[in-house]
Amino acid sequence: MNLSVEDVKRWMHVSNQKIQENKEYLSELDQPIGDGDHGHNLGRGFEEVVKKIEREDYQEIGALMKDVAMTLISKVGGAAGPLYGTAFLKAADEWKGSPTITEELLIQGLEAAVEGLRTRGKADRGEKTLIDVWVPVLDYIQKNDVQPIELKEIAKEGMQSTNGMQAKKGRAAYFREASTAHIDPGAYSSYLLFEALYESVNIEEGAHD
Amino acid sequence: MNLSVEDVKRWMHVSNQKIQENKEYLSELDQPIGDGDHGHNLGRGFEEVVKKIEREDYQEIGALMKDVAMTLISKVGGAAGPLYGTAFLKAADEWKGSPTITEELLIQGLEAAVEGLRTRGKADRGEKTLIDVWVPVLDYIQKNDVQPIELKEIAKEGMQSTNGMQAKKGRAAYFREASTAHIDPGAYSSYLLFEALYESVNIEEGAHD
Amino acid sequence: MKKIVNNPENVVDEMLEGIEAVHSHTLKRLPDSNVLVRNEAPVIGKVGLVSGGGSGHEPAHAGFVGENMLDAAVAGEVFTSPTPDQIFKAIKAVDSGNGVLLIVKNYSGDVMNFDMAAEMAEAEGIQTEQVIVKDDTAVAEEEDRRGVAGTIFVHKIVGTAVEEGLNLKEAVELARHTAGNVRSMGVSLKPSIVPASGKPGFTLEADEMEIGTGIHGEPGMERKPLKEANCIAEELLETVLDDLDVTAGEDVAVMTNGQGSTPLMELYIVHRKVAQLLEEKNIHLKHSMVGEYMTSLEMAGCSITVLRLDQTLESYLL
Amino acid sequence: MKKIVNNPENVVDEMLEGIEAVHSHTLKRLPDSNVLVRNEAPVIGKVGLVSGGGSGHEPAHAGFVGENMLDAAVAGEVFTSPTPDQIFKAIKAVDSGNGVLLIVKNYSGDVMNFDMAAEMAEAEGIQTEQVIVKDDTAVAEEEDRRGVAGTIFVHKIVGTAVEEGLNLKEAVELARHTAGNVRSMGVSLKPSIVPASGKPGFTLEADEMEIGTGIHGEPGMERKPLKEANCIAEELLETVLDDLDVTAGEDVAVMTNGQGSTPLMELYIVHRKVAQLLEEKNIHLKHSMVGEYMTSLEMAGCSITVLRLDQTLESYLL
Ligand SMILES: Nc1ncnc2c1ncn2[C@@H]1O[C@H](COP(=O)(O)OP(=O)(O)O)[C@@H](O)[C@H]1O
Ligand SMILES: Nc1ncnc2c1ncn2[C@@H]1O[C@H](COP(=O)(O)OP(=O)(O)O)[C@@H](O)[C@H]1O
Ligand SMILES: [Mg+2]
Ligand SMILES: [Mg+2]
Ligand SMILES: [Mg+2]
Ligand SMILES: [Mg+2]
Repeated sequence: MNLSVEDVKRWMHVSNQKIQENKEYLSELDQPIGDGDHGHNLGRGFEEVVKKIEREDYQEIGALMKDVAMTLISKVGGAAGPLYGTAFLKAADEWKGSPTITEELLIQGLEAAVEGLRTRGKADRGEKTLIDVWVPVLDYIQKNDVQPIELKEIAKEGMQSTNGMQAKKGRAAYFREASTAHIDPGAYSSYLLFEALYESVNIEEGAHD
Repeated sequence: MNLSVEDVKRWMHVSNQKIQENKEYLSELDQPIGDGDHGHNLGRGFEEVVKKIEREDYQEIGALMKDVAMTLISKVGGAAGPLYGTAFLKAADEWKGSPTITEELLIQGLEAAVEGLRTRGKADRGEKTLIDVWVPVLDYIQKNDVQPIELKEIAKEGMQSTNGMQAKKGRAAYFREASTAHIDPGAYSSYLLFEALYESVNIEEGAHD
Repeated sequence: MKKIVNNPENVVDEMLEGIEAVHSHTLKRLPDSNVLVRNEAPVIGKVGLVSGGGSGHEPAHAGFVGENMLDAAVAGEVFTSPTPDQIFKAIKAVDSGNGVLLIVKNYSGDVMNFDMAAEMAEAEGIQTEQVIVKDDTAVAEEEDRRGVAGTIFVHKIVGTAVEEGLNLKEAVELARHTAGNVRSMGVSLKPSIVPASGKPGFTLEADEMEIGTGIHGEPGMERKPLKEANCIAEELLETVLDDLDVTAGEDVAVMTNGQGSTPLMELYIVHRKVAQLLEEKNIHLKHSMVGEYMTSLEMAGCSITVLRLDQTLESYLL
Repeated sequence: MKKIVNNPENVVDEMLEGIEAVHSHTLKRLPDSNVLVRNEAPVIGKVGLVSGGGSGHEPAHAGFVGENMLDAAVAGEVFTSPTPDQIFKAIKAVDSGNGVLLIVKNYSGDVMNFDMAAEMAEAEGIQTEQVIVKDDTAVAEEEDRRGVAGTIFVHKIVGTAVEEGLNLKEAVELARHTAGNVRSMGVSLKPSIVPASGKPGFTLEADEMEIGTGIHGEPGMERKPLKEANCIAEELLETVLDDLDVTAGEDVAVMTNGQGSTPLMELYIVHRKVAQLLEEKNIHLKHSMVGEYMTSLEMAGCSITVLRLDQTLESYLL
């Protein structure tokens, strides 16, 4: 699975589409265990992301990803802004100068992203955050020959696993035990991003048939 | 109809009783065309009036009435406090030194009271205030040999006449046309005072039977 | 009724105790009274300044006791004028022999109680004068207009002026001049509840507002669908400017006042539009005040007060 | 939703325009930003002081920009942390080469966004330090405690101190020392509604209150029947004093803060009891603040903040 500049652009477009479609749902997930704005925060951010990357002409992935990251950082705010911003920024560093993301680069990029998430959020697995999606996905690509559909399934399982965890980080932690029986909104939006990745390579592969 | 110190004390007691019994009703009358506090304002005042006059030993009506007036002035507040306070204070002036209120003194006292009300409130008949009770009562005693029951009836008619007038003075005036189809609370409380006067002389007369 | 109170009958007394505890550097409560007096009172050589009214309008009036403002504030029961004996105590406490000016909001109750207090003062040889503030443009008849947020401008301007040495006669003139050049207009979205009664003074549908409500919830001019902030700002401002007959080139001060539960955010959004409209009209906004000055417990809404400035008023205000 | 707004998406922008219009003598808005900066900034030789957070807490934080307070305040969307680029703009605008101290309320979003801004500043060679305020006693775990009204004491004390010449290292120490000695606890009676969503953050029955709610309506410690003011004052105060371990003979400053729609009357009634309780405990109440300092739009309720005073803190506060 190699990703070209075009593939990554498509990934971001599909991500935006999914975030917009699920905007209300993401905010609803954030209502009982947060402040009900996660979908709107990300919606605002990804709308700007696609505007931004459409205006520019990219020769390599690093510059593209950096624009994505900086846009999210300046438009999302709250907790999700710096988290997704940091993840994409760290990946962008790894992908600087590369016109293609090879599987090796994908691993390096995701490692850096997860490392960034951990440092920024100081959260670990099992604390009911988006980390519970990113870490299993990273595990999977580190240890396997990546199948996009499997990657998406792993992300989905990670998202579902947050239902049943008591939150330890972010606003949801204030809800203590009451936070347990809910899906974490950040985990859900992360799942959407990986689902978008799967779909955008799949469309691509379909196009080649 | 002559009134002794004891008669006037009884008048104040019966007045207090009536005000307390009608406290909620008076405030309800004040709700749609005022601020819903008339009964509570007067209730607070007359409660203190009876306490005050029970503590003192009066040789003449003037001192008694002055205490009534000063208590109302300092306890009622709002519009009703200075109005009733002024009325009783002016009457007290006329009754100073008299151990009995003769019919002549009653006329003089009421004239002074009404004069006081007019000066204080700058209201005239037909403006939907307590003036619409006091003025017909004064008219009646000026022109007739006073029958307590007639006096009470005149007061009642005056009170009822306010239903249908548009208020021109006090808070009720802000309600403009909407004030018309209501009884004025101040007129109602004034009616109660004259009803109390009738009842207190009647009890007295009954006692003599 | 959802309020943080103890016995509703004691709210005024307990509030005054609280105010005294917090502001003891500035004021004291006269014993057995609802009167808060500036610590330095009576200030020798100075005209005394007394205002007051029903409680529930905080920070008015106790919050305006101090240097360059009032010498004393008299608090009545909630939304009920204070009684003459209380006002008289205030007058006695602030008179240094130079007379006392009473600043009264035009409500029958207030006017009559202050009148009686003035008579009591006269009987004891204290000279008083009164200025009745009638700034509420919502009432058509000028004589019947209520005194609302504009009263604060009178406190401030005359407060500064008497501190600088104006005598009683000059102070009255200045107070009347200020009152004559100030107009207000409010809009309410939600009523307030008097603690003792537990009932709202009026009711509004979820999508209604009332233009011109008084500070105790007296009816206004018109009840209509809630509009957006810019429309509200424009309607209130136009009415006031019109009534005051302010024209291009003139100078004004504007207070955008919250009625009690309106977030500061909304007040600033309203004031933004006020400033824009004035600029368009070439009326010079020399001084802005945004916040809660004259409230009605937890009523939601705001009022706009315009004071037309001349050199005198400006010099005492700024 | 009953609010005086225009398009709910523009509330922050329009509010900032309003604030700038009113307070242009004190501050200016940086172009294309949500940053309000003191007019004199960068003040030569002085450590810069920046705070900020979601909007809807007015007067926090823009209302605290000025001499002896903040050099800049950064406003996020309603109840949403501002973004790093905005915070970074504020840092650049106030740095005079002496470094910048960031005062941050302990919410994940705020902490992370300020962190990123600090990294951006570092990349451009501007020295920054951060103090994270965690004064909300309602949260058990100390590390997770939210930053609430106690933040204002940090603004004030450090603001005065840096004006008097403290360097960045000393300022951080003083800020941490202040934050370490301040604790708050709130109670809410009615929720607030974020303009964009139009929905209340939580709901309460007509006779319920929630002890320990956060300033965005995050859940508190306990939901129970509404009590009278004295009980509420006692419960909040005891919790805070206990947590801070204040003992007889010590000096404190107390802020009784309104959450947005609570009448000043109620705040004074609460503060009265606070003052009485402290006196009974022989804890010296050196300084009282009663009013709206850190609000949550039109939330009803109040919070009590206690700052333990030593000579240093007292000297900068009073
Ligand atoms: N410290 C943290 N580490 C990792 N993820 C976090 C952390 N704090 C919050 N999150 C994630 O952020 C999501 C909430 O994002 P959002 O609602 O946009 O921000 P906010 O909580 O500021 O409103 C949570 O669902 C969670 O997945
Ligand atoms: N100017 C006035 N002249 C005569 N009576 C008046 C005047 N203003 C008010 N009143 C009387 O006072 C009554 C209201 O009294 P009350 O409710 O106790 O005072 P407030 O209006 O201050 O709440 C009215 O019903 C009316 O009869
Ligand atoms: Mg959220
Ligand atoms: Mg009344
Ligand atoms: Mg009344
Ligand atoms: Mg948020």
